[in-house]
Amino acid sequence: MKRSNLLKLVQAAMDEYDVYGPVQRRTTWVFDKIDDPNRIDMDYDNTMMSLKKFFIPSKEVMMRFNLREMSIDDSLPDVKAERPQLLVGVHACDIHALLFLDKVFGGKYVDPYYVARRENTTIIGLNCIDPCKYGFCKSVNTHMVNEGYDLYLTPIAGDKYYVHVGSPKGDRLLTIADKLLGEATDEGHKAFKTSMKHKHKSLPVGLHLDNINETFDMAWDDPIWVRLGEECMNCGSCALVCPTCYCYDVADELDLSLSGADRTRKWSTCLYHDFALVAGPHNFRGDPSARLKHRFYHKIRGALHDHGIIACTGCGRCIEHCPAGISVKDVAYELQKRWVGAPVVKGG
Amino acid sequence: MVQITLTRTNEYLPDLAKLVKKTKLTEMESLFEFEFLDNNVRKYFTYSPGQFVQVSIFGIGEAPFSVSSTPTRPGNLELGIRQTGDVTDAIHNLNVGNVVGIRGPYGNGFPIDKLCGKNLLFIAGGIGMVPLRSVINYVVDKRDDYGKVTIFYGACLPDERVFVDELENVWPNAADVEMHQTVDECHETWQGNVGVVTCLFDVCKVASENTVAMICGPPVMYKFVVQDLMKLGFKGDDILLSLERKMQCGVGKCAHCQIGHKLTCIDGPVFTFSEVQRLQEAI
Amino acid sequence: MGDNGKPTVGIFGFTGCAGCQLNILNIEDHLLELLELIDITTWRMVKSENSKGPWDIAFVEGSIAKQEEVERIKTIRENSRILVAIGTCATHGGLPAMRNFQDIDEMKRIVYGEKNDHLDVIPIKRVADYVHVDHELPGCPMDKDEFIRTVKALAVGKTPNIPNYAVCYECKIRENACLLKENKFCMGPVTSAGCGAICPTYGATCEGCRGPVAQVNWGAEYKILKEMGATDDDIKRKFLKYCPVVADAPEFKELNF
Amino acid sequence: MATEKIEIRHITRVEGHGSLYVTTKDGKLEDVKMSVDEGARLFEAFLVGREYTEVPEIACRICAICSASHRLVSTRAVEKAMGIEVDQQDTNLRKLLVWGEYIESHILHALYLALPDYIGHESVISAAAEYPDVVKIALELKKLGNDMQILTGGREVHQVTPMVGGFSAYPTHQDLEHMKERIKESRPKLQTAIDVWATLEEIPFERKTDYLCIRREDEYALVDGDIATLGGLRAPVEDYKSYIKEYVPDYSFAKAGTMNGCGFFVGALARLNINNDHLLPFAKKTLKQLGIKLPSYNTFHNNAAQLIECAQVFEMTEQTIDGLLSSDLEWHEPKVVPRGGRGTHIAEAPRGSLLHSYEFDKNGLLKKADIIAPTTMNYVNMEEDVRAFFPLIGSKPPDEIKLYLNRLIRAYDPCISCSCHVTETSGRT
Ligand SMILES: Cc1cc2nc3c(=O)[nH]c(=O)nc-3n(C[C@H](O)[C@H](O)[C@H](O)COP(=O)(O)OP(=O)(O)OC[C@H]3O[C@@H](n4cnc5c(N)ncnc54)[C@H](O)[C@@H]3O)c2cc1C
Ligand code: SF4
Ligand code: SF4
Ligand code: SF4
Repeated sequence: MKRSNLLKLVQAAMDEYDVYGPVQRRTTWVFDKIDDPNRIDMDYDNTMMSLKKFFIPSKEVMMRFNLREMSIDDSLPDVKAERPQLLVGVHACDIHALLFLDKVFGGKYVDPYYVARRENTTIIGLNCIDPCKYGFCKSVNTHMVNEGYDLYLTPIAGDKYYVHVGSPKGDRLLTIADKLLGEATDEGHKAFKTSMKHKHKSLPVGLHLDNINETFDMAWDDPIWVRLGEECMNCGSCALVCPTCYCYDVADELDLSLSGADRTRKWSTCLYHDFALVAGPHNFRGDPSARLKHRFYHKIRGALHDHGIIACTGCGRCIEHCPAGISVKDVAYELQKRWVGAPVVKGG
Repeated sequence: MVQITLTRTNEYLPDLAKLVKKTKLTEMESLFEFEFLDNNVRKYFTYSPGQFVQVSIFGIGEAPFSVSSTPTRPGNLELGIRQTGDVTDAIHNLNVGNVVGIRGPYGNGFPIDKLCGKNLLFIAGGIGMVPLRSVINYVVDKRDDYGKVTIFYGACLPDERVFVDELENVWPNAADVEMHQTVDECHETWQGNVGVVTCLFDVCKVASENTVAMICGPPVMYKFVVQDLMKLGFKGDDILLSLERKMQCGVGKCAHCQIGHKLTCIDGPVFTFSEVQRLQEAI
Repeated sequence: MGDNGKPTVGIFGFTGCAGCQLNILNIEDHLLELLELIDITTWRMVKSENSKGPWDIAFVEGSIAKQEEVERIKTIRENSRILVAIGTCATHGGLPAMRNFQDIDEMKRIVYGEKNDHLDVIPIKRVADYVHVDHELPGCPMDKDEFIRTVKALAVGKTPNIPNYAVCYECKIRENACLLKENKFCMGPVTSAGCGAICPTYGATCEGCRGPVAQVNWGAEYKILKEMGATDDDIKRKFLKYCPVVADAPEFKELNF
Repeated sequence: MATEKIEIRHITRVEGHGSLYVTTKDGKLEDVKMSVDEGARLFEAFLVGREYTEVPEIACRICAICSASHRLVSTRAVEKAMGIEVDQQDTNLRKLLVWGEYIESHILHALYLALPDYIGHESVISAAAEYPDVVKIALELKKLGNDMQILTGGREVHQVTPMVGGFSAYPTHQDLEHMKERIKESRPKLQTAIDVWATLEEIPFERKTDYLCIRREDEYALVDGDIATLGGLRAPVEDYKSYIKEYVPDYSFAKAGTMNGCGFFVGALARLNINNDHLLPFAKKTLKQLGIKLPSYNTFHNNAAQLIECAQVFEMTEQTIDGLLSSDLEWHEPKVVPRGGRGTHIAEAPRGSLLHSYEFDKNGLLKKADIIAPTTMNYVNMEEDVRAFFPLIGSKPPDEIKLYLNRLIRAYDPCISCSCHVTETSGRT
């Protein structure tokens, strides 16, 4: 498919979907609502906020209480009735993040709001054939995707995309695209292989995952946590921009008439003072550096235990947006070096 | 135990329940008895000892509370609640007939079936008795299924003890139950033991053989109790701890109750000491 | 409670710019609803007939900057069930407390000449330095939504939910490009949120008007600003700007300017 | 009859804390003292040593009600000292900001604070029950003014976007168009408020005094111009010291301004008296409807003048937005480099002329500040007015005397928080 045709596809899809895509904002990019396809910047490096905002909004009303009648009005039907959303230009790492969130919000108890939004969303993925500034996807095996997209675009020579179809939703989208997309030619197949070769050569590798759990088991008392504790301000930026951090707070907010109330949830982060604070008061993680450490342990050791994969997709957002310049990649690398020997660094 | 669970489309939506009875336990704690409004819920709502429910006061918030009644006595849900913050204040201000929201039960609870045939040692501190009361009464009701029962209970002051009637009159008189109490501070009306709960190990010799210990109390208590139990020869798997953490969702999503890689609400609140031993920051 | 069953409220101005009181008036959309909820019995800026208390809730704006105000705040405290300090002047002393670092007598002389005995001027302090304060709504000016939420919470006996995490939370959620990355001296990471990160959202650096966040780590922010080329003087000015009282905090003293 | 004292401790429904003490002997006026009881904050003392970029941000905290004006005047004074030019687009945005403040502040004063007296209420709160419609309109108009300040300044009180050299963020074309629509739609509401005012009973009181404001020959000057008086003075703002003198009364925290040894009036009525030749049609019509003959020497007309100015600002806003819609409104970093120097600016805050004058060292740190707020300028005039007004009401019962004196002071729309701490200092001590 020609690049210019993608814009036409987006234009056509706008009748049916709320379309979101990467657009530039000052020194960063954001996934923003698209009313003019020309605003989409498919060459973006990385967005500041990940896609989680489309599935667990930073603040959402879960239900409303009527205090006069003592009744509950669930917001789930409203969520289900939202216009379908189409996300354009989603990098592989972010698709992996969604696959991880699927595990968290599924399981024994399903989070119906998340699932409803997930079902209501169509994703056009975008294969990165050149590395972004802070990412390290290849180190954590998230540079390739087998599932989680509806269409997947690989940029190939001649300002074109090589398109994979990943689901019936993707097929459905193609009916809108109709004449915008041709059957891949031999030349196209060849160009695809060239792009992929280029990709594998250009993406660097800096960690190895095989021993990451042992490393973290051993590193609990490592002096690095004291050092990071001094640098980290517990501002939470890392967790907020992280595509797999999902902690939230729940609170009831009364109407001014005091006759009704919303139960809302909003993002929180385990870095905040009150996160593990209970009535009493007793704080289970009262020490700021303990909270920073917890974030690392939960994401790496904990997620591996619970879901078999680490909760880091190598997107590099927390590295880019940490005001103190703390890098999860460097921390993991340093610990590996100290506890199990230096990982072999391959590639570009 | 077979549980018929109610199917819900939205796990977060509470069921309505009304307060039917309120009994003062101490200055700070009361026992609240709730009855679900919906017939179906009333019929199918079951739980096992050690599980908890999430109680909503609409407009104020939601908080987790262990169930204090026992499923062996079908009827209403009893919760023993200490007044310490917004939700608990509001619960204490409820009048009989007022409606709240309740969802659950959540958490693993005590592995009550696996404990059949064992001797049981209960160690509770303060309102840690709330979840243990559920197990104790369960065992008392199914007395033949379990071995010897020993109960250690510690509170700061005599009048800070909860369920005094059961402590003084019911459990000591049940078959093959040994009951010991202590208070932290000496008090003129108190003739019994004085000292923290671990001092009861000197008063009553417990054998670790074929015995499982169940512990619930304030955060500081666990470490010392476990040390003493280990000295007595208890194995990690035979020590069960009911832990408390901050909770918002109760169903493993909000991540507040995370201890290392475990979620208190799903993997717990009851853990064996073996599990906890390998978990940093747990006790 | 007043005769009508509504909580009685007094709104008081001490030394300040009246911005927090004005922000109550600025709640145009909900002012009438708010008046349904509470009974404002004292508010000199808006009313001519003012009660002498008691009040269920007293909202106090401004810092304590003269001896006469010390007595007045004590009287208000004695006559109020709940006392809420509104705005940074009341919660942290505010900008004008910067003058505490200078010699007041000398300053009075320069400003008003030798004949300055009639001037009642004492070091500027926050309300909590003199009386017990139940809740604090910081911000220069106080955030009006936070005020509404507080009134609602207090009306039902709930604890007002005042954030004690960093401004970066709100800044990130609004998806602003980080100003520190543009080499601008933003105080977001060490400042309490609650303002909706309004300054960074409009491209202006956070100046720390809501006061330090819980367990503030100034050392780390110091290092960041230093690396960006700020001098010790720049940083000190910045850290002490809206909340000069923090100069007394041990975390601040550790910085050893 | 012996000596009697009338004390109005705490003039209500004004910003800040002030009191009025009147002494009479045998029913005759002996002495009048206005005292400002606000705690002194000594802004200029701690402004010294601050960076030029943050001076306007700190200075606007002198007063919340006129924060936009303080911000603008302070910024312009800094820019003049640094030799920074600001383009037409940014100048226009600043105008919108200040005009938003005009609408908000005038409505607040005329309808929330002054009107209750005319309709027999102690406050707008108590009036709300009897006149819900008027109060609703007042709320909506005030919100309009606030939203205009938010549009350009980011916040209604203590704006965040204005920077030395420009802005840190710009509104979009859409937002501006939307604002223009709202102004248009709000005209009938303002008209209703004016209609209500036209029915009120006037207080007859006249006293000849001089009036001061800024003036330009091309428009109704509010943000930039020369010093002008009704008496015919024209002078560049830099020369203010030759005309405006200040002294500190020994019973007050504030300084008091005089011109030629007498009090003078600043505020809406002064501007109307001096600049009425630039009124646009809506304001002209309003002036006629309210039946005010210019020049007017009746202080109580100041409230009516505020409503006339609202009408004027409505129309000026529409014109200015039209101008802005053709500029790009792209964000650009203000280009500023510090240098030493002096800068003085005077603009019209809603309640009168406001002056900031600074001197900076070569690193752009403030060396010296002089700030004169409107209420400082009006101070002496207020006391003189009380003297002249008292004989007209002296025979009334004490409560009524107090009420009338309160109303007279209130007519000035005094901003007492501004008036004090606004003093001159030099050098760090
Ligand atoms: C599994 C479990 C069982 C519990 N059983 C009981 C019981 O049987 N009886 C009893 O009195 N208390 C029990 N607690 C503690 C009880 O949940 C807290 O006392 C209660 O949450 C305090 O809420 P609050 O709104 O009154 O306090 P606030 O301090 O106002 O708390 C606000 C919110 O923070 C969270 N929170 C605060 N403290 C705790 C805490 N200790 N644990 C979990 N979340 C907290 C809640 O979400 C609460 O709504 C239990 C806690 C857990 C985790
Ligand atoms: S972004 Fe950096 S400073 Fe902020 S909490 Fe995360 S690691 Fe700490
Ligand atoms: S701009 Fe300031 S508040 Fe926003 S993320 Fe950066 S440091 Fe934090
Ligand atoms: S961003 Fe900072 S300076 Fe601005 S309002 Fe918020 S706390 Fe105050």
